[in-house]
Amino acid sequence: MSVALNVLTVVAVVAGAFFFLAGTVGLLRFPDTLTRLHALTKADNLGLGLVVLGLLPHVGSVLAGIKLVAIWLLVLLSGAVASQLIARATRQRDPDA
Amino acid sequence: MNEATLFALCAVLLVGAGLYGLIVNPHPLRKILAFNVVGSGVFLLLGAIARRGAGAGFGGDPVPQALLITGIVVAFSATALAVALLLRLHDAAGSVTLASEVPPKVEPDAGSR
Amino acid sequence: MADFLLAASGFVLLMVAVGLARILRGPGDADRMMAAQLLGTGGIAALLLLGAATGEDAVVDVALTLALLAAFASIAFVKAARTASRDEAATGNEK
Amino acid sequence: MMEALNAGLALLLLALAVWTIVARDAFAAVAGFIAYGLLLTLAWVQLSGVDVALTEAAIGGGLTGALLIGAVGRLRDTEATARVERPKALTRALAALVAGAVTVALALCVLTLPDPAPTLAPDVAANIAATGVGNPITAVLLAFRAMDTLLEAIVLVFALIGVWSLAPDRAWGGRPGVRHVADPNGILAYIARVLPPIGIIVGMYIFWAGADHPGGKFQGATILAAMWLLVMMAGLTDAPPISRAWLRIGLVAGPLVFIAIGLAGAVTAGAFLAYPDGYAKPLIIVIELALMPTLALILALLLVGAPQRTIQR
Repeated sequence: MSVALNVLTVVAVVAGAFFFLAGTVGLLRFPDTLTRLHALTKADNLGLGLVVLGLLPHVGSVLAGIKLVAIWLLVLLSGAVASQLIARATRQRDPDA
Repeated sequence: MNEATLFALCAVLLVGAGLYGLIVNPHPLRKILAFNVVGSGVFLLLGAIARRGAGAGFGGDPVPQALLITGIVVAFSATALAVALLLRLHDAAGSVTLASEVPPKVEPDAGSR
Repeated sequence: MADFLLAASGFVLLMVAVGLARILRGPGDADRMMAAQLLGTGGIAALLLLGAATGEDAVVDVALTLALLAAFASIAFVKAARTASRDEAATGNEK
Repeated sequence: MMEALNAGLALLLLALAVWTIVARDAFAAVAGFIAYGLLLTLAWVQLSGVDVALTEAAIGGGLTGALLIGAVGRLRDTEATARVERPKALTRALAALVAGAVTVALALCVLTLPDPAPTLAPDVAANIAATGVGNPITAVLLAFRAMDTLLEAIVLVFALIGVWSLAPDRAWGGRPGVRHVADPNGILAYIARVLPPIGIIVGMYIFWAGADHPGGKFQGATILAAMWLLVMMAGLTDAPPISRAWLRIGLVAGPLVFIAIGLAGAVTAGAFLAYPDGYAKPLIIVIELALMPTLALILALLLVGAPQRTIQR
């Protein structure tokens, strides 16, 4: 059982790290602000989500597990709002972007 | 090198970098920012010293760590006061220069952005 | 397992650092606003991995605080960028 | 592995500090500073200071960042003028020399620190049982060094009085800061309605956990302050006029309760701020409960700034 959970952790954390890598590559390679924003938000929401999933088998208590999931949901919510606001600010400044 | 020494040396360099910025940057807001870098360097140094004092089952000496919490909150209040002074100066004088002679006003777009 | 989690933490931190180097350069404020967002998420991930590796449970509370305050900082950023661009428009200096 | 991670963290901290100082644009510098504050949180975890990490996460990155970025927004037109004032190469070289000398002197001090390091940890461990709390930091803040915490709360009140005293005569007694306007059905108003209930729960949890685990009133109060500021930024509410009686009572209530308990200790336990045997924990909880709203009010209003809107009399 614990071996299976360890495998889950390794797979999920590696997948999460891959999404952080993908996000960074997107930030470096994409040509303008809106596409870079796209790369950033996709990467960090999925990346953090997979890292949280991977860490869930290792928490000591139910409360700690709830907190982990709550952190991910909070980041999803605030990430969605912040990227909306950033994208809107970009458009207002430069409507052709 | 253990982590206490590593972060203590990092803190020392932060103090140096902040001090340079404090002297060289002419804009008062940038001076406040540089001062905060110096402050965080001092905090980190104290944190490293607290780490060296680990013992009796604690990962660090709790007395300097408690001082640090007090220090961070007081540093915030000092920063808030400095920013309020600066904004008031801007409202009253229209510029924020610290020079004894007021330089000619430059249009914001003169520099490339 | 601890070493694996530490390595993952270091990797995420490295990715964040490279991303930061890109967006802090700009050119616009919008790119720089992403800095708080990126480091918020990446920092939380690195912190959680670090906490799991060292067995320090309270790190989860730090990450929770970070999640709330990073959201607050991001929103303050957008508000400030808007104030600045409105002032520029008012003085006719909008680029 | 741990060494490599720590070394990378230290390098990243240094790089961001240098960026904060040399960046051409103030907006970029503050963006770097917020990232720097978040990274510092990781450094505190590595130095076994989880309580400090919590404080840094709340105040260092969040509140200080919002304070500075607000100022950048309002001072944008002054940056070009300041760039002309940039000191000459000789001044810069001298500044680098001074900063370098301070750095070398400090580094020498660090490398010659006494070994074994002096520590008060055993004394804290020996006396913590008498306070009834499990978190050594809380024991230091509210029992062993309670005087520091009392004076800190008073410093915060004075700082707020200092900020308010910058109000022009025409605005004295009015609402501080600028009125934020935002679309009441927009996304900003949405997050300002959804996030604060969660934030209040988290803030109270961090406060309550502080008795036995990392946490406490400063960190909890900072989260509450940030949530209140968020609602203000979304234009859903406005800062209260500084002449309100409830506000002024709230600002001094925490320190006054603290002083009253301290004076009671002088009578019953023989010293100012001493707690009678067996009453330490309940008294600490009363002090923390009284201080937390005061701290939340002060931290939020420090960020809002001085009154500046002319009031119609």
